Amino acid sequence: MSTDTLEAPVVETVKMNGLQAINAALSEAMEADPKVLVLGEDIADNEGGGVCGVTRGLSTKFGTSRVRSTPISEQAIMGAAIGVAMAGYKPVAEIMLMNFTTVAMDMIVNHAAKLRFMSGGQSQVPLVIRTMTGGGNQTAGQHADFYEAWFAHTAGIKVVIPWTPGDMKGLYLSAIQDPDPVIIIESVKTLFVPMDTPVNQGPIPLGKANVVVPGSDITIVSYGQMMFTVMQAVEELTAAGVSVEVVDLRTISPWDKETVLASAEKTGRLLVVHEAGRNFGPGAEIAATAQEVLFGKLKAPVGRLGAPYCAVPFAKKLEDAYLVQPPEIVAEVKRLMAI
Amino acid sequence: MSTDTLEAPVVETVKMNGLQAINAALSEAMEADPKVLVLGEDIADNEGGGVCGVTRGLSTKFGTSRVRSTPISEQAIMGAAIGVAMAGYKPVAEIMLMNFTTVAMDMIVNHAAKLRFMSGGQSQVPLVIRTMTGGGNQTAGQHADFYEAWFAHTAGIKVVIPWTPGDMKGLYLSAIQDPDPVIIIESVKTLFVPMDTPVNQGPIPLGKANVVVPGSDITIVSYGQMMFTVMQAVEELTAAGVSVEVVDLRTISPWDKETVLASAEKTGRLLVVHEAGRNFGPGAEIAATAQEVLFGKLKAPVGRLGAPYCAVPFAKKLEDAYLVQPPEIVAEVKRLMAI
Amino acid sequence: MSETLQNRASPDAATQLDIYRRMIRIERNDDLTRQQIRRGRITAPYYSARGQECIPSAISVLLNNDDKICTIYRGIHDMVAKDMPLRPLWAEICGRVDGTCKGKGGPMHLTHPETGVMVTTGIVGSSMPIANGFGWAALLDGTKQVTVAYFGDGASNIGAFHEALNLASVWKLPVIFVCQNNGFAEHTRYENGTSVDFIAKRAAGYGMPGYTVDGNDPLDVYAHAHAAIERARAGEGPTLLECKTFRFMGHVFGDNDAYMAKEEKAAAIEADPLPRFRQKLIDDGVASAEELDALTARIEAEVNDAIDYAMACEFPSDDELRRDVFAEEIPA
Amino acid sequence: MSETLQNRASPDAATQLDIYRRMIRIERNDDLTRQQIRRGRITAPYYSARGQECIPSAISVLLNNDDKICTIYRGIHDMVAKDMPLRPLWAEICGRVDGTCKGKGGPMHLTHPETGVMVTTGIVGSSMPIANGFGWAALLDGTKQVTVAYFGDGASNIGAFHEALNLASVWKLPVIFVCQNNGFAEHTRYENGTSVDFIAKRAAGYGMPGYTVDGNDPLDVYAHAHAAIERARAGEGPTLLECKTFRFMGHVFGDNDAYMAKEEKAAAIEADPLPRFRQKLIDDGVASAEELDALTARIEAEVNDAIDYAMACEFPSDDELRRDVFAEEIPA
Ligand SMILES: Cc1ncc(C[n+]2csc(CCOP(=O)(O)OP(=O)(O)O)c2C)c(N)n1
Ligand SMILES: Cc1ncc(C[n+]2csc(CCOP(=O)(O)OP(=O)(O)O)c2C)c(N)n1
Ligand SMILES: [Mg+2]
Ligand SMILES: [Mg+2]
Repeated sequence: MSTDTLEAPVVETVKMNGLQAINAALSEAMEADPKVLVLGEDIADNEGGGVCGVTRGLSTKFGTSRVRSTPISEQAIMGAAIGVAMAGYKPVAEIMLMNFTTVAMDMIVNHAAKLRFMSGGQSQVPLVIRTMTGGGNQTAGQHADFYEAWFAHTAGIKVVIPWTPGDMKGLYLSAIQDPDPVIIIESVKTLFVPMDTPVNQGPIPLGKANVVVPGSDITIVSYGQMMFTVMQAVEELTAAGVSVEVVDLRTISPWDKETVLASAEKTGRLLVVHEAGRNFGPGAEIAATAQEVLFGKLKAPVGRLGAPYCAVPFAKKLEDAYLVQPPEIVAEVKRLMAI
Repeated sequence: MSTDTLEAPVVETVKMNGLQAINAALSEAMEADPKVLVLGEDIADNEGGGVCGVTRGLSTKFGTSRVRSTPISEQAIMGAAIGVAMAGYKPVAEIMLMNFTTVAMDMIVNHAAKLRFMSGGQSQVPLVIRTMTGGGNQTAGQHADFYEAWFAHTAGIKVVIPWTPGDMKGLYLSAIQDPDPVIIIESVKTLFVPMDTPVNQGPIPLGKANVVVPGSDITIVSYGQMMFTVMQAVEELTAAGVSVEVVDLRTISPWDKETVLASAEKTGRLLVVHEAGRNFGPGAEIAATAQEVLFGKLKAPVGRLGAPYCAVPFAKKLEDAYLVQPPEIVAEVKRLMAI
Repeated sequence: MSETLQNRASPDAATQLDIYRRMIRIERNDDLTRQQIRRGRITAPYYSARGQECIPSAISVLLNNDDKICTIYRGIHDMVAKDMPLRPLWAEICGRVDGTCKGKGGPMHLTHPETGVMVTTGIVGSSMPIANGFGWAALLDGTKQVTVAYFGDGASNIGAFHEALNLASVWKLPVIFVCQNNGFAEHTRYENGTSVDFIAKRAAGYGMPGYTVDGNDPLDVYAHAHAAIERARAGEGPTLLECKTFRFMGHVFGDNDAYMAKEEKAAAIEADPLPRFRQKLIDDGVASAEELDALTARIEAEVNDAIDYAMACEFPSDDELRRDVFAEEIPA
Repeated sequence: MSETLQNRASPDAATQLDIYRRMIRIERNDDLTRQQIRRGRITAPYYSARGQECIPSAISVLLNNDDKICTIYRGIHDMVAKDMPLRPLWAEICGRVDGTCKGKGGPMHLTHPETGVMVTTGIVGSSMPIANGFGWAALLDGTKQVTVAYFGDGASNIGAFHEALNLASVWKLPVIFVCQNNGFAEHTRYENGTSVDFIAKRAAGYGMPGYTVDGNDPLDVYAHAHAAIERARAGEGPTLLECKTFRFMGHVFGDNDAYMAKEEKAAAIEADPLPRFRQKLIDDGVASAEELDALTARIEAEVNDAIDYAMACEFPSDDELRRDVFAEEIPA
């Protein structure tokens, strides 16, 4: 799967997984810009270069004053990142897992996202928050939630959820140079799945979705590791003669209305699929916007698939039932197409 | 305005403000059930009975072992409330302002909301979280946010935002006896505005919206202090000959789909108005649900009015521009009605 | 070392044997858990506490069944020491509906109120604020129940620790805060994350007693736990116990320990508290080698029975996703 | 009282006069602010620091313009002591576009990087973790800049305090943590929320020096601030200063003080540090009564000029809601 938009020329690719892609992005960014810093729990090489090895080698290469392991103190991590960012640096602060952002919400929401506005533009917080999440590994109720909807609802912080390693690299390169706070939510699966990735992938602009598969019957919008599930469903649908246009949203806030709505208007049908809970989830904003802008132009209501209203369960069988699976997507598409 | 559903008989009322109503609810609940507890910063009478006086008199009446002032430690407040609730008590824990829930999100989201599910039903957390918020007093960026969308998106916790003092009392009485966590978000304005309130207002079930004004041209759904604004707009619209049906949602999660959708189907038009941010806000879920269930049955797209994408500003002039005002509602209604 | 304990209680022979029984129960259960994982019969993240057996064992002999514990992802040893039954424990680890949490919580969220296992959290530090709530309930109920909050050395650097200890002290709650200081927080050495040489010293900042304890010496843990529990039951408030120990198996199953010095680990394993205590019991004539071997065999049989039981249990039905979200089942 | 400072630096005559100038500037500004509120010319929550003037004044004379402070809602005295210009300060309090934050932040979020006023937070405790970031930047930049984090006694019980002090110590950051202990957290007395008799004692739990200081004695504050700032500039790390003081006007403007004993308040006002220090300067021959009166008059004129300036400024245009959310303006 190429990560370029359809118009772009096909480029030479290499197999790379998310870990390698993010590591390359951080390394290139630190190489090119001495203001770039990395901090978080266990991220320096003395501490193993990160729990998954994403930051491996960085502290050895750039020194532990720029690549700092921290105590288990997420408020202190975010606070230090906010202050150092206001002082002119570009920190990439890791909150190991998305569920742990809950202990740093004050720093992220009341401060990082608001200081520019509350100071009338005097303060700048060019901060990147790295965090990871996703089901599929039986980590249960406190280690796998997708809470991007919280941050998308919070003014002043951008929300990015890359799917492919190439997008991870490209979006990190852009986020690090972005003058405002960006939270990048890494999908556990993507970190370990090698995929074709453009050689020397450069920055990919934030806020731009990617039409991964062109189609004419229905548009499916998704992002993050849920894209793997969507692609499986699309194979089956294609075989069944349904022409699906797949849009990888990539940035959740601000999201690419133009691309999504243009595609939905073209196909006349829209289905949003995400791992986050369906209730009050990201799909609601997309559906609400589509029904407004495309009122009377859609052949079916906008469909939404997301997690049921419960915590992430432990048992594999329950976790599989909790996560949206290809058959559900296939069934929903057929329902929307009345076939 | 009576807080009863239309069917209910008209009842005798007294003038009462939110402070008095909540105080009465807490007092009656503690009187009737020795398991009911209250804790929070400054809530006991030695500390003035709460910053606004909501809990005034309770510690004197029920003792400081059941009505405890706490240090400024929201994680400790929520933790103590969760533990004591699991031990069979019914704590009402105050987080002074909604923006301060950000320092207790782990306790609320990872624990209070999930412990029943993660324990397979062995643990119960019959907890009520009291918090207050709302614009209009120039408290600026860190003291006036409505974040109900975060909690509505979180499985395992109910979200209530009463408008009238009568509803405050009735919903508190139900929430305190509810076997699960409930967060009640009090609107600053309502606390101080005396309104006609049923004498001995009893419990009002959670999850039931209230049709405050019947109408036939369009349905406006709102809740909390934004209802004051909506009612002003409705006066103007009524004068202009538009028949508006006004639904006070009261419970945001789980929300009363039946009442809202029945009303929207009847009028053919739906507008959701809230003080929370419009992007990825509560209105998105309602609009997304309506366009799905009522596909093809609506005369206009579902409209949404909410705060713009920025922090709450300080200057009165900006705060007024930030908050949805009656003229905006009137204009949006006319747009949806194409008049 | 902060304070030194004055009058030290010491366990009688029977109690020492009971401590050993719990230690062996933990060790056998841990060993067989790792064996099952290696054999691919369990798929779940596993945080072994091998090496830390002494701490909850010497504490649990001082706890009644209705005393409570709040523990963490690395807490199965705390539960086993509290005599949580192994069948529902294993059924849970195996994601079966007969598990204590119906397979919904798994090893990181094991719960068993009947034996006082109230909360198991996967969030660093979060066992402490919740433990206070049980302490408050004991005061309201007028019982002499105590609650033990277990946590790690790394957890002593997070905000929840601070808020919980301060509140417990101001409210004089019957809570014992037990830090199992194994020298590492994931891959971070104690001194790289913690600004004080002994966590117990922080107790002074909360006006409560704090002791640094040899977490590998059952008698030292017993003496300090005895004092802390007595204090709590007497209504005098909380105590902070820092029990120094070591985890032999790294942070999580599969951890390659690259971040620790080989010698350090070797030395710790060399000083394994289990065989040492076993030898002491034999030397002191508390029990014979044969008796202890028989005990071990009995316990191993109990664990194997639990494993067989668990593997034979059903998986939960998908309807469970709609149950226990709220007291009232969510309609399909 | 925790530690006692060894060699105490004392301010020369000129420095004492400068401390007094800042105290008067705070007092005059506070008095006229409350006057404007009473007259209904300002509508905003106001947290007076009347009575706490000594603390930031004696500290600020030791700070360079490029040294930084992170403060709280009750922090205008800290800014005025740091010599933040009064015109933009007043324009902000009045919600005008010429305010330092264009009227968007208001009194609780005043910011003025040119004079080192980096962050003003309305969240209890949150000034501390952010201050660490400026400390880290100073280390990276290789400057000798220090950052002062101001906070209250109640804030010493929230998680952010703990995490920030621990990190600052482990990283040896040039940050001075200054607790302005006025004995109350909103309506809660110190001892009802805080488990230790002296907050400075908590410093030992972070391996940093901690001192309890007479916050109403400019010379005592100066001596301790001098030691802390020297230590920070020398790269030796952070210090915790607990400055004991009292707030004469209650928590927020309009507070009726029902929760405090009348005598207690009367006694505190009786011991008002301002007239005491004025008398000392006269007695020591540092300045004559006439000179000090002239100084007060000059400062009062400066404040009045700022008020007139502010009242004449424009209100921000509604387009400001789309500006400063991100660097790039949000399209209408
Ligand atoms: C708030 C939070 N931050 C980070 C993590 C990830 N994490 C899990 S265990 C762990 C190390 C904890 O170390 P310690 O407290 O010493 O306990 P130990 O694992 O050594 O028993 C970390 C950082 C978490 N679970 N919660
Ligand atoms: C996290 C948080 N909780 C509660 C509040 C409400 N609040 C504002 S000021 C205050 C008291 C703070 O007392 P202290 O730290 O002593 O500072 P002081 O006001 O006395 O200067 C409280 C509880 C808040 N702003 N933030
Ligand atoms: Mg550890
Ligand atoms: Mg105070």
